[in-house]
Amino acid sequence: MLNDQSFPWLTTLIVVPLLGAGLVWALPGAARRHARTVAVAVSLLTLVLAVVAALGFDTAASATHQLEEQVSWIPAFGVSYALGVDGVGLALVLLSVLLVPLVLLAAWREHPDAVATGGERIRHYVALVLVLEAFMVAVFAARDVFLFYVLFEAMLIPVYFMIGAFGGLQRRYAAVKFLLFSLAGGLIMLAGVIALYLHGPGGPEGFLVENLVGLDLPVTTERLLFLAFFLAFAIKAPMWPVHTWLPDAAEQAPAGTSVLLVGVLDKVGTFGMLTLCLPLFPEASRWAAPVIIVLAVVSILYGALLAIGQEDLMRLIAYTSVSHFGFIVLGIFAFSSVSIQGASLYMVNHGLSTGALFLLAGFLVARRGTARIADYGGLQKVTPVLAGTFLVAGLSALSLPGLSTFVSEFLVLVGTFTTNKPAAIVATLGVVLAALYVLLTYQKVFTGPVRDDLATTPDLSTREKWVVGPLIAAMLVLGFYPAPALDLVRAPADVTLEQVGVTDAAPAHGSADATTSTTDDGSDQ
Amino acid sequence: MTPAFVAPEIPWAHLLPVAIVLVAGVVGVLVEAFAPQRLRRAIQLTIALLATAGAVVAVAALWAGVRDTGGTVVLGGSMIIDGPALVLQGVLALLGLVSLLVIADRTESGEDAFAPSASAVPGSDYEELARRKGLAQTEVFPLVLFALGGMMIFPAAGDLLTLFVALEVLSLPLYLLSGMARRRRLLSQEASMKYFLLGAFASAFFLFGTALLYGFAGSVRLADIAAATSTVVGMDALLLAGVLLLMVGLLFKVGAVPFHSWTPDVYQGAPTPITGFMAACTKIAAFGAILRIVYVVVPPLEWDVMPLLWAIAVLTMVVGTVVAIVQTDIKRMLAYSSIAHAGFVLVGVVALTSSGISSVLFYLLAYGLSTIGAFAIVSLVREVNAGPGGAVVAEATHVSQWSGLGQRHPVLAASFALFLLSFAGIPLTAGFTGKFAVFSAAVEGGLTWLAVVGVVVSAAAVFFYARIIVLMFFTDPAGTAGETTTVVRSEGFTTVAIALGVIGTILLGVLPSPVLDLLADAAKLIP
Amino acid sequence: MNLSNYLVLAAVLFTIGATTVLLRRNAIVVFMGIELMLNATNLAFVTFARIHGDLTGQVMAFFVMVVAAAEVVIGLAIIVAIFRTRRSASVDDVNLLKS
Amino acid sequence: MAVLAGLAPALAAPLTSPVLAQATDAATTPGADFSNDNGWIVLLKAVGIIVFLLVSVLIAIWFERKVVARMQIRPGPNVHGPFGLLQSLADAMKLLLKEDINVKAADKVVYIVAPMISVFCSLLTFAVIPLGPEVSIFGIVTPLQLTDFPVAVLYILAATSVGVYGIVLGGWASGSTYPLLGAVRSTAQVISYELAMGLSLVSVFVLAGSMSTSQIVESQTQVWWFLPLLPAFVIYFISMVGEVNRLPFDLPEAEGELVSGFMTEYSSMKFAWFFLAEYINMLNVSAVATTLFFGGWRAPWPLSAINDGMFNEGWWPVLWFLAKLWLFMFVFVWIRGTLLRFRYDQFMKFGWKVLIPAALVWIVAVAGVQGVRQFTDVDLRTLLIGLAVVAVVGIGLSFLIPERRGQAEAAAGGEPEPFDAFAAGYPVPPLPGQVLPPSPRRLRAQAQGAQASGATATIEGSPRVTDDEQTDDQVADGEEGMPRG
Amino acid sequence: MTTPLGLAAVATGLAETGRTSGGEATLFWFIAPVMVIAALGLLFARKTVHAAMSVVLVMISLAILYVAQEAPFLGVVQVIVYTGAVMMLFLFVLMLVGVDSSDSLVETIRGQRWIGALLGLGLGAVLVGVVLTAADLAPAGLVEANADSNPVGVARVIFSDYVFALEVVGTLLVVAALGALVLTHRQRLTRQVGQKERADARIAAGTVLTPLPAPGVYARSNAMDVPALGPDGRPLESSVPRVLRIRGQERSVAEVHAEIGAEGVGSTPPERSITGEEEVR
Repeated sequence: MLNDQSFPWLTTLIVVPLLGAGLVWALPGAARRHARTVAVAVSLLTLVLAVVAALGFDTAASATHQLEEQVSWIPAFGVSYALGVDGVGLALVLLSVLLVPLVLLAAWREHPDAVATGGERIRHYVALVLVLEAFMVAVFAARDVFLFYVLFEAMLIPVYFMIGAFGGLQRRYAAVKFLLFSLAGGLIMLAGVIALYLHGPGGPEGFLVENLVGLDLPVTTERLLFLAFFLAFAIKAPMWPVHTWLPDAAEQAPAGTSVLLVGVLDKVGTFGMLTLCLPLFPEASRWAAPVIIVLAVVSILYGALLAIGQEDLMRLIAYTSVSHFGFIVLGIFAFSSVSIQGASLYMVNHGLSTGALFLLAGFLVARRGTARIADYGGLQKVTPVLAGTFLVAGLSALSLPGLSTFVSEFLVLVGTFTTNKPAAIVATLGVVLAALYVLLTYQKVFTGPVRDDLATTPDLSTREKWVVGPLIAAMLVLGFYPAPALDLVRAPADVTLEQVGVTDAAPAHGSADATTSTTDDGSDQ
Repeated sequence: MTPAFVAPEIPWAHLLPVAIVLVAGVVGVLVEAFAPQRLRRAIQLTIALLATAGAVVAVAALWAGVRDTGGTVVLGGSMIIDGPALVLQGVLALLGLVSLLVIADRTESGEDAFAPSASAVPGSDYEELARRKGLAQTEVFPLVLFALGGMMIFPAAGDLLTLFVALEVLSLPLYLLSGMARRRRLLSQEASMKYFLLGAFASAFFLFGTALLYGFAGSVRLADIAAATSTVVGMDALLLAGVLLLMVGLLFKVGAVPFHSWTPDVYQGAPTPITGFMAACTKIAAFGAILRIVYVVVPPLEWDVMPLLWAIAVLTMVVGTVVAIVQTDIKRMLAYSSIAHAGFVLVGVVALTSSGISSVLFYLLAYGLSTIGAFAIVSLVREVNAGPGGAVVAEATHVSQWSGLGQRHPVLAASFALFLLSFAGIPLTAGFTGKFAVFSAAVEGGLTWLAVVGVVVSAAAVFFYARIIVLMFFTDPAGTAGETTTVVRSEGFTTVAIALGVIGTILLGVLPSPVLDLLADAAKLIP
Repeated sequence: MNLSNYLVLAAVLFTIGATTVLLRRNAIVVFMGIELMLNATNLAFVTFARIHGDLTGQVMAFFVMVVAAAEVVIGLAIIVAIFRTRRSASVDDVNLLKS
Repeated sequence: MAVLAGLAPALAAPLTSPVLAQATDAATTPGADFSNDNGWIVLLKAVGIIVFLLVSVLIAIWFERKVVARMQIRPGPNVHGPFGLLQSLADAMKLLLKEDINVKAADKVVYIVAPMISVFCSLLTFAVIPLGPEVSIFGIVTPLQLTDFPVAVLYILAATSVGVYGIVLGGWASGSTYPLLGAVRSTAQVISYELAMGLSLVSVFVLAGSMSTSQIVESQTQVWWFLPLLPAFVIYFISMVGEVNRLPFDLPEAEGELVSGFMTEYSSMKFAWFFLAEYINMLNVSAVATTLFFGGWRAPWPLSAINDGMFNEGWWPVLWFLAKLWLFMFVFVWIRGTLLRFRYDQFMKFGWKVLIPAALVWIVAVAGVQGVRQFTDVDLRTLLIGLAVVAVVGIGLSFLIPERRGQAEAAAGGEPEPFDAFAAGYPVPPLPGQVLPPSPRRLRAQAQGAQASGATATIEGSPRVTDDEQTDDQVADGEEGMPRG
Repeated sequence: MTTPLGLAAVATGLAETGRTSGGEATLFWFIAPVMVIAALGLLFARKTVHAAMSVVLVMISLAILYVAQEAPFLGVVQVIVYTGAVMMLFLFVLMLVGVDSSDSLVETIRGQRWIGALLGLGLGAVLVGVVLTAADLAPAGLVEANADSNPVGVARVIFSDYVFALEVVGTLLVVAALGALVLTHRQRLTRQVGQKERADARIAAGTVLTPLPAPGVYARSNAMDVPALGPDGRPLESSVPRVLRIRGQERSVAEVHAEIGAEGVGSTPPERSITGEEEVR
């Protein structure tokens, strides 16, 4: 059964969390206080199932969609329920199911009022997380443009509630801003989706990605459609200048929500660019690439610069993400196999590092009740474990070699260098700035004399260690041994490049040691 | 001397859905006259529910035949029982049934939404006495049935005379029903008067349009008019003006801008269950007629009329949305939202494709279900008089009164949120499928720009829907405000109606296929 | 004389009726304006019937009369109901909904 | 002004004559044939009608006073002229010579126009009433009827309905309360009773197959419609009395309540107009009744059979027509001399709850019978027998329905107060709530009865008495203050 | 005013159906201006009743035009329905609502009147323009259709082609009746107090049942303010109007007592003479 490709693994991964959410909501009065336990159990079960499913994935054929399922859904619109993952998709699915139990665990004590209301609110929260998990898995696995769009939009609703109902003081503003930005982008994409279908082959499977790839679209139409899609994705993967919702959302949302939001949800944007924009509109992608690269570079620098100036820990992390997403977009639109691999990998790694950062920041906030950096100081001495893990996560964010992010960032820069030297050079500045904001923050929060009011701050509890531990471990493992991940993303990158119609002069077929294999190609195209 | 009069053949089978409803209305009137007072409500309710259910069954029974033959023209062209007509009749009967559930509900307080005695002067001793004696204006049921009967004729009418009569049959009861609210009766009576005056004004335009078309073609049959468009020359002005005036009357009924000004007032003033009924069913009926006219009569005039309709569609969407944003009354907000939705449906209408028809049909069904559900919920959220043990009074329609509802009544608020999301067109709800359908029809009909406008407007519309959700879920009920708002328990009927709305909204969002297939079969108008 | 004179007369009467609706504030006068519009329409119907040599127009006018009678009953009932409450028949006084 | 009003029927004729012309030209059904008429003959007829009406009104006034007087066993007018015949003329002259007062609060134009509307409209009706068959006037063969057309009867209804405006506007324009109340009453009255009147005429149309007066008269060759259509005739008769505001339905001008209703502020000539209109209207409705139900100008049965219908030709029929007309006029007077005025609510209730439903039921019945005759092979006799059976069974069944118990009985309750019939030594009547005690003789009788039943009760052990007896007993006990034996 | 003969001539002209005659033109040009002026009366009349009268005039004129246009049935129905029923109902309501409800012509929204007038003018221009395009229509006339007389022709069309609409109109009338009932009929909730009950109540209340005694009217004095004397010679307080008593303006008998004996009772009030007209009524 483990290797049985016909078993609907992906559907299982979707249905199990949904059932879990239903279960949590349906819990009778007395059992409600166990909602979190149930949710964690469900998410762990999902994780196990995902791992089992991943074992059935043929890494050698990572460019092709595997674990495929396809049922006709709305034949009248040409929509099918088609799932399947390639390497990138699988990696992101795994990331999602890994982060969810951690977030749930982290949310254990999220709400001081949880006791007062008999666990009523936390119950809703964990249920929403599970719903979101199902959507996340589904969106990364969708092989049908319509399905993708539907999930893309539907995901907003649980997140909207997670921010709006469980966030900070400005949560309403943040939630509405988040929703409006995302929906505006999404609805414009909807127009594109419709138009795309009408240009496609039509019929009951007219929305399948594979049926839409390689259409001979009129140039203007293609470019317009590309823009419609890209705008939605750019908003989602917060690119400058449509990123403004993210800092607010991240600041106001509970830490766990931020983890999922930034760590996974925003990846849908870059994932969409990679798997939809490029293959569907190759000409338009090439046409728009220069501008997008500029935007990406601006994002990198802008995010980093603003991060330095932030006073709020959460906002800071959010801005670092803007910067990181700049790298990812840059990698995608640099159109070299290496950069695309790097970008793909970056998506996973960023999820790990930023997830860890948000979670740790959340722990801090839970202890102190504030996210202002100025309210902290000298915590290193009081809470060494917390400080240590934060440092590791931070270093990962600034792409210290040996940590997972380094590999991906390096690949992106190298790949970009081969096609667009100026961009690569300017983007490198982002790395420097990253060091600045990470270290400065660490310094402010953890070093120096211990502030009196923080003297009794408890260090990480066992539960919290269990939350952060896996992430740190993953960063380290992937940092030193990125091969399995690279194996997953390499072939898809090549395929994507092929679809875009750019021939990579010297495709990187490097081994685990990416550095050696990628530094030598510098030919422009 | 002309030959002896030959009695026309009346195809009862094809008229069955309409006949059931109208006859039930007449029986209802007789019940009012002869049944003892305490039994009336039960009898009326039974008759009304049976009639609407019977109409649904009758439509279903006719469906197979119509699907195979494409429909028939009966009564020498007075009625056209084709796919869209039959589907709309079915939808109307179904939504009528759901509306009747809401209308019938007396909630735990034992008082329905209608004045105990509509003739009593508001605030008079007599009114109070009538209330205490538990009087009920059970005439509501036959009135609703009559309105429903008119609505069911509307999309099937094959000549302008029948259309006009049906227009009045559906309007008059609604004028009356609007004025019968139990609470805030002054408001209600005003609504009634405004609706009446403007409605009559609009039907006068409709009628003059009919006259011009008759002058143009020498007949009021739509088929003859359509045929005349190609044979009669030199009188295009008559045709054009006729069609435009006709459309004024119909667009008034759907509340399209600039003929929308009655909508918010009437929606706000009318008894909430009636508002739901009106919002859903009138729109459906009127769009049925608009479809027929646009698809049968207008095509030769495409370049004269369509740009106007495009403009109206855009205006309707934009005005409905923009004005809805600043509303503070939930019923008014829903009214403007309904205006905006009329715009969206118009986008499907002007597509002038077969998928345009089916998309409009689907949108109307989806919108109708959500609307009735939404207004049903509004009818349950009430104000409480200040002071200890305060009595439950009128509906709490100010949006601020809804804050924190999600925390105290999560299921109800969640249902309302679902309806709002459906209005907003969030995927996996019926509203999304509907919007997708009309927009794709528009794009298919070569009106991409219109679809884009529609999309942009729906994005903007999300704002005010989201605002209500924010209020319900993300805002803590302010200390005193929370106490002045409560949710009354339904007698059961409203709950069923809301449940039907929720189920329908989700089903049509997640698994719309069967319905879409059915509508695709039905999307063919006989001229 | 050309029959279109009748049509012009109908159009003029219709317009006057419509203008009455737009300009006057008294509900009853407004309503009479609407009745005038219906009457003008009937004249158009009758004239067209004569032009086409077809009685449908007259039938149409007949139906309009019946419908108008029903409409008047309802309309006046509503106006009387409001009047009993407010002792005024002016449209302007009916403005609770504006707030 | 009088001339103007006099032109009314003349105006009516040309307006309708084209239609009539084409209708009669084309129609194959028998009806009046006006094809020989020319301008002066139309004028002659019109003037003739007006003269006839004016003279008739003068006679009617005298007639009414005389008849009422005889009913009240007094002579009535008998001073001026033979039998006081010139009394009306004298009254009329006096009226015309009185000062014409214009009320200050009046709405001038309407105030003056209102009576004219009344008269004008009342003069219109006779234009379509056939006074006789075709006769020869100065060599021209023409019907004794000004004009006729396919919707003549509807035209009469229309003229009547416009005539009411005179009353309504007169009442309103006076700017005074009583006239206004009279006007409002009149509006309500006309709306209600015209409905019943119109409905009652429908069955005549159905049987005659036409709405043209001459054709309706034509259709009564065999039998006058009042016989087969008796219910319709009764309804018409009642509503026609209501329509002309005569006793017992003269509520718009009820002297006891409204001074004289809508005419209160009118005087002199303008009052005379109203007065004239009222009497002409009486003649109108009588003429319509004659035409539609009483065979119009046709001779009554034995006469009609004489000499091959000799009395149905030439100028004879005018006599029959007038006879029938004045028969109705007599009934008007008779009713006035006999009946009391209705109360307003009774009047409305009667109109809406009795007349109109009855008229509707009757139309349905007639239409049903006609439908069966037309579309099936059942012959009339079988049909009528069947209907009779149904009616008898229906009536029989209606006896089985228990009668509703009087509300007064149910409402009356509470102990009657003690009542002393000889308070302060004088016999006094009981006040409300007090009950006169039974007479001493009855008391004794009851006491005996009670003893007897008490005795049987003790013998049988368990007395089974009906409710009534029990109640009686209790009452008796209570009043006698005796313990039960 | 045209002479009857003239109108008769018009009539003969009209009889030639299908095309219009000079007679019809005369009639039209006589009536049409009247109608337009009357319609403008509706628009401008201050008194609602005047507006209603204008409408009545328009409607009757329309009826005449219908007759001229070979629609005698409609012409008569127009008068019966519109003039006899509809407008009568309007008048009825006007009188119920208060006939003095004259219209204030004050604008509530600035410029609204101008906008309305402009809209009206625009509509009129468009409509007139549109119908003028039908100017060269050759009238077919209704001779053939009216062969069996106009009502029969109309009835045939109604009962064959539009019988369904007719049935539906039936329900419309039911709705109208039901609606009027709902909005105006009040069920009796308290027990009806009949004449008998009222009388009983008055008696039980023990108040004066007969009319109050007239004040003491004496010839020398304007004596509404002086009480009358009862049979026992004592003044009757209640004979002085209540208002005077409340105002304290009554005078005692003593103030005028001296004159009573000297002058005796006043003359009887003059009886109203019975005129001829009243006797006949």
